[in-house]
Amino acid sequence: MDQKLQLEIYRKILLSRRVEERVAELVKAGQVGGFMHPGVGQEALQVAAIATLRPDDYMLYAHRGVAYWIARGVPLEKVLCDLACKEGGTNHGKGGVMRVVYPKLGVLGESGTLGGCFPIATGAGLSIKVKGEDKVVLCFFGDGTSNRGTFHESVNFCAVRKLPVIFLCENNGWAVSMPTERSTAVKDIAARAAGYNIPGVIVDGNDPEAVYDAVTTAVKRARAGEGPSLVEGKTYRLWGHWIGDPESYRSREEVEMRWRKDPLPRYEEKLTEAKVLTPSLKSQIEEESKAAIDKAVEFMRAQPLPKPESALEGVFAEA
Amino acid sequence: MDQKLQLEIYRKILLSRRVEERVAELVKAGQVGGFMHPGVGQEALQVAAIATLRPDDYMLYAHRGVAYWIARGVPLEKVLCDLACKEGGTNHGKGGVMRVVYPKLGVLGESGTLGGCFPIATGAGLSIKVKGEDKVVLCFFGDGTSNRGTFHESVNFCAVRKLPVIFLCENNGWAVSMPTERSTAVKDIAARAAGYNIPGVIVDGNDPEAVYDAVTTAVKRARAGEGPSLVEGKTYRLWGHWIGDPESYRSREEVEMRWRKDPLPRYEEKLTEAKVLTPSLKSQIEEESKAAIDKAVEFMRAQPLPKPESALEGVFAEA
Amino acid sequence: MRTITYAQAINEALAEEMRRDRSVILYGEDVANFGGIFRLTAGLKQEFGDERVFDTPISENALVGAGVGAALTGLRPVVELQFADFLFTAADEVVLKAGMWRYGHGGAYNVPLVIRCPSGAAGVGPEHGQCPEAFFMHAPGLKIVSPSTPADAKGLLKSAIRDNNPVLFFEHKLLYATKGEVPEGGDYLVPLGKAAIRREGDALTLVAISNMVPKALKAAERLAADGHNVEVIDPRSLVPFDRTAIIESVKKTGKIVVAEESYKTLGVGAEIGAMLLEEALEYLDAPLRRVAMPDVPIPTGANLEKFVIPNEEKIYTSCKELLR
Amino acid sequence: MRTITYAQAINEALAEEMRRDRSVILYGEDVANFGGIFRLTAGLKQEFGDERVFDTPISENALVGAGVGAALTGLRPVVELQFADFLFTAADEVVLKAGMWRYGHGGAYNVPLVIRCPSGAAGVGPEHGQCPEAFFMHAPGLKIVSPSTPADAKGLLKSAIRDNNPVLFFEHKLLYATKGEVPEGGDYLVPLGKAAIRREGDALTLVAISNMVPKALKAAERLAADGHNVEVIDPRSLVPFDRTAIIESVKKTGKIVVAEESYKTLGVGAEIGAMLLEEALEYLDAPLRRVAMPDVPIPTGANLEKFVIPNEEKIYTSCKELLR
Ligand SMILES: Cc1ncc(C[n+]2csc(CCOP(=O)(O)OP(=O)(O)O)c2C)c(N)n1
Ligand SMILES: Cc1ncc(C[n+]2csc(CCOP(=O)(O)OP(=O)(O)O)c2C)c(N)n1
Ligand SMILES: [Mg+2]
Ligand SMILES: [Mg+2]
Repeated sequence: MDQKLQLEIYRKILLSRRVEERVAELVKAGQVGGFMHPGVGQEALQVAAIATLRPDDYMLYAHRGVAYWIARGVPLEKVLCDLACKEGGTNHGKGGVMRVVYPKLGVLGESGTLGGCFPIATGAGLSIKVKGEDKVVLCFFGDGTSNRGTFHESVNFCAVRKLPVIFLCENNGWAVSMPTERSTAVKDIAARAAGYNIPGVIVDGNDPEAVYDAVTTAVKRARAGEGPSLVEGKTYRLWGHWIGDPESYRSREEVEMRWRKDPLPRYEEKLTEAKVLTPSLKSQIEEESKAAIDKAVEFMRAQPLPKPESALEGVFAEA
Repeated sequence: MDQKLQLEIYRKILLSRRVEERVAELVKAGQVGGFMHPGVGQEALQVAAIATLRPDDYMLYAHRGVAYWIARGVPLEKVLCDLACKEGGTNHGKGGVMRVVYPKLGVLGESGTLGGCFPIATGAGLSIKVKGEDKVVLCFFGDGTSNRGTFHESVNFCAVRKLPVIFLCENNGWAVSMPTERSTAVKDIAARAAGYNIPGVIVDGNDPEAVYDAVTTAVKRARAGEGPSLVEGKTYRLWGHWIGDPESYRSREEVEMRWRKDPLPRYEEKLTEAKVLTPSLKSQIEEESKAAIDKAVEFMRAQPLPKPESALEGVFAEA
Repeated sequence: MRTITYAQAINEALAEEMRRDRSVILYGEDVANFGGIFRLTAGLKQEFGDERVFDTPISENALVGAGVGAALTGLRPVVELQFADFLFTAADEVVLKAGMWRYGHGGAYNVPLVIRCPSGAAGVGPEHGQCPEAFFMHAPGLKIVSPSTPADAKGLLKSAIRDNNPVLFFEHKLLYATKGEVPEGGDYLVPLGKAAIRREGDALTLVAISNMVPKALKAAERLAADGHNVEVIDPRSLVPFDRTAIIESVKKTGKIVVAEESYKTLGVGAEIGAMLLEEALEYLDAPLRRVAMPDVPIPTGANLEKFVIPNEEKIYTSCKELLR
Repeated sequence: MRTITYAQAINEALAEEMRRDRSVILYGEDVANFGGIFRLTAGLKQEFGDERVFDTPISENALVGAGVGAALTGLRPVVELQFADFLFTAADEVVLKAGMWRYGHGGAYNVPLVIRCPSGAAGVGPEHGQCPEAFFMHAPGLKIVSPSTPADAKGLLKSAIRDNNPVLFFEHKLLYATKGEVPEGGDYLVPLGKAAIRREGDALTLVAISNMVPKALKAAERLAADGHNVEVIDPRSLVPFDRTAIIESVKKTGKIVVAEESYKTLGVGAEIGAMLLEEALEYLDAPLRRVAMPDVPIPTGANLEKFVIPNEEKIYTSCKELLR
């Protein structure tokens, strides 16, 4: 992978991590009301997968953290405004941070019911095929969500119509308090590809370059009109399901063991060994991130809340 | 397979075939209003699979014909009364022949939406496990129905809880006008078992003894508490989707070719060669069948329609 | 003017809109090769090809949800469900996705989606015969149309396809074969949200929906013979709902009867009753009468179904009670 | 009498019924090991074991449908959905299976199933905050319960579990932490179908549902201070519905206001309005007022949510309009 891309990915992983650390402070300090599911530990998977896309491709993110939007290039201040349900964001307080939307970059939004993403992704794939475009759809989902019926209906639908959709499972081992091995009859979600006669690939989700390669292959296949793929990234949810989760359902040891596989320091080491990252560059990136976050938080603080009456607007479009 | 069972299966296949021929006459002659999806060509699969059950097991049949009930031992005259929506049947005209129900033999009824059977079967399996019984649930479904999301959710649920459910796919090549290869991304429905880490078996659905053996294995596994299985019987829908279907969607040649694999004469030959069936025994069985049907039709004709006001009864049970 | 069936009117509307706008596509179970189990879409695949008219697997959640996804990304999908009852099978996609995607994302996207729903009891039992309009009338973000004539079927479907919002389009199965005058060619549009006064009168306001309209008109003729001149109103679309047409009529008549095939409790008649109690109490001189499906599932047997489904006789009697 | 929270009351009801009857089981997402995301089921797995209390995959159709299948075969399942909104995700199983299985099969089976549904807006947006009671009130075959106090939560849940029919049990999230007196032990049952008069009065009938009850009582106190003695009625169960309690009250007061968190159009207030227009027109001396969620999805932002969700002030003002 070329160094520019390596650094780009590293930057975004780091920025995402720092943003979530700051968000956690803000939420705990009660300075923003927003509710968020942190993605700490999964940023490598999210950032690297999105790095394979073209600006005109579509994506459906999952509910796990901010890296999706940072990776895609949604302005950080907009994300924070959505978190605070203020103006200046992408959805004017209607959907909060769980419904960041950015048509310019094909960020279609989020379904509040898990698994709602699959049929929507299928429909975006359908548009692409009907219009004869060579775009693709990247659809993120969790291991727990792979047990929704919509997964089955949508993957089969995409496979029979050869729609350009990449189903990307973030297998982080848990669905709230439910470990994957108790919720899911099969060890690897990727094994489910066999039920639809499509490629099913397993990749180390904490190795951004491995993720990039696996998703690139799936994207190529989709652009070539050969249909959908299922990619499973093995990763781990290092923080709680939500900010404030007691995490009574899993052991400290398990979590500590997983921190040792934290993709951020891991990629840092790799890039340092490869001489792509130097201590000075690292601290520069840290400072740039901090500056960007400070600026975005300031912007967010300065933004007004949406007008209360606006709650009544936007149900229907002009006929 | 012992001769008694062979003849029992043959008898029921033949009786089912003759019943549907008679029903078709009655419906075409407008003598019964009932609406039915004929099962002609699939009787071997249906009869042989049900022959593996104990009287205290549960079953969920599909919408395809009468053999399920005949095989299970639901009195024929009751089935015909349900067809005619008269009293004397199993559901008093409320559900017609698509909702034959017979608690005594664990015939739980039918869901009008395809795929509704899967969660219900799962729940019956749950009861068995919670009560510590060694019963099983046999759940029939079509190839087209295998694309409902409920299939995925239910098979996974049964697999993680090791519930004693046998999912039996009647792959008859068509879903109304939709050929299996266009509706379903995978050649063999059985391949989907890989997504749930359970056995997936393919069997010639027009060979009753092969079906009997395959389902017996799955039933044994279920009774032993080892969980669900997926069995796929390859068969063919020799008649239309409903009585009166123009069948404009498939070629005469295809259908004629399939008639040559009609399980009824095929099993007849096999049992004749094996000297289990003799010409005289055969004609005796034919006569017995005809007599049974005449008697049942007479009974049905003599039955009254349910009282109109009864339409308002039965929504709720006594609290 | 030429007369065609309600079924032909729907087929024409689909063909005309697909000719007019390449972004209109049509899919569902058995709609392409077979032309639909009710044969409404015959010929469309031949004219518009496999990409724009196609058969789907039996996957109602994917069908409807893909309609939303396609609508977000520049198409105007028309999805056929084989029976209106299957709206429940896909209710998450219908109520939470189609109805709420736009609002929940701050208006960033529109959802120009039409879901065609064959409704109505026709001897096929509880899960293939409902008129579920009222369920979805309670859901924000969904437009709901329920035409009773071939002309409205055509004009409203064309408007629904051009609408930038999700529209549930209910087609009563027993109306498919009915005939009526429908303007040839041109661009015949009927706006959503405008009720039709099917018969003028001042004795009583009789609101009838879908297949209840022809029954109500027959009942109205009998009542006329009895010397009662009732006004028959067909709302045609339930969302948006033409409240004024009904309120104005009641101000004139002082009496209201609602005939529908939905379940009585919280059927469309409930909303009409509440609306009048809010806005026209002083004009009402008789109690509300709701002629609706009793709160029971639809039985399969013909004689049972006949007993529960509203008909001309029940409408006539209910009006008569108020007109004594 | 001791006071406990609404949440504790639900936990007690579950524990008592599971002790009493081995056929009662409980399952849902995160209910066993974690004790439920709202911690309502804490301790139950420890007492009743893995077979009777267990966590499930994220598969709402299977959860609810399996509840029906288990109910057909001798169990009394209590299924927890994490949010009431997910009733739409499983609507086929809820409306068509749970509601119609008994009727469609001629009464051959009963469906003793309870679905626990945490409802109500609480800052979590359009798909996690609805009060969807009215949708399902329109569906035949489902009983619907919506308690507003800890005592009712306990007594009604126990009755629901013993009922031989499917019951949707709505628990307003904002009520979980509220406290109230609940009789200790014994067998405290509250029958379904009996409304509670929370406050007697003759000036106006104020019907309030679920979390609107405490708000209505506060509004009623302010109105009392203004010299208006309003009667506050809590239906507690919507199916069966205590029509008499409301009609009798209106005969006394002549005025009706309904406060609910469901969407206004075809919300519970619509049925109450229509019912009164059918049966009590001559007693009504003022128009109906419906204090309900406007017909928009629930916005996520706190200030937007506050603007649309009915509250004490809105209830007070609506009553006041009628009492001038
Ligand atoms: C249909 C549906 N069921 C349940 C929920 C509640 N819920 C939100 S996140 C979550 C866990 C999801 O697990 P997974 O898919 O593995 O994603 P992760 O949280 O691990 O990233 C649950 C149960 C929901 N939002 N939608
Ligand atoms: C959810 C749902 N979608 C569609 C239908 C309409 N329908 C009834 S039978 C059928 C075909 C089923 O095909 P398959 O599962 O292969 O069974 P077969 O008819 O071939 O025996 C369809 C589409 C239905 N009843 N329920
Ligand atoms: Mg997970
Ligand atoms: Mg088939």
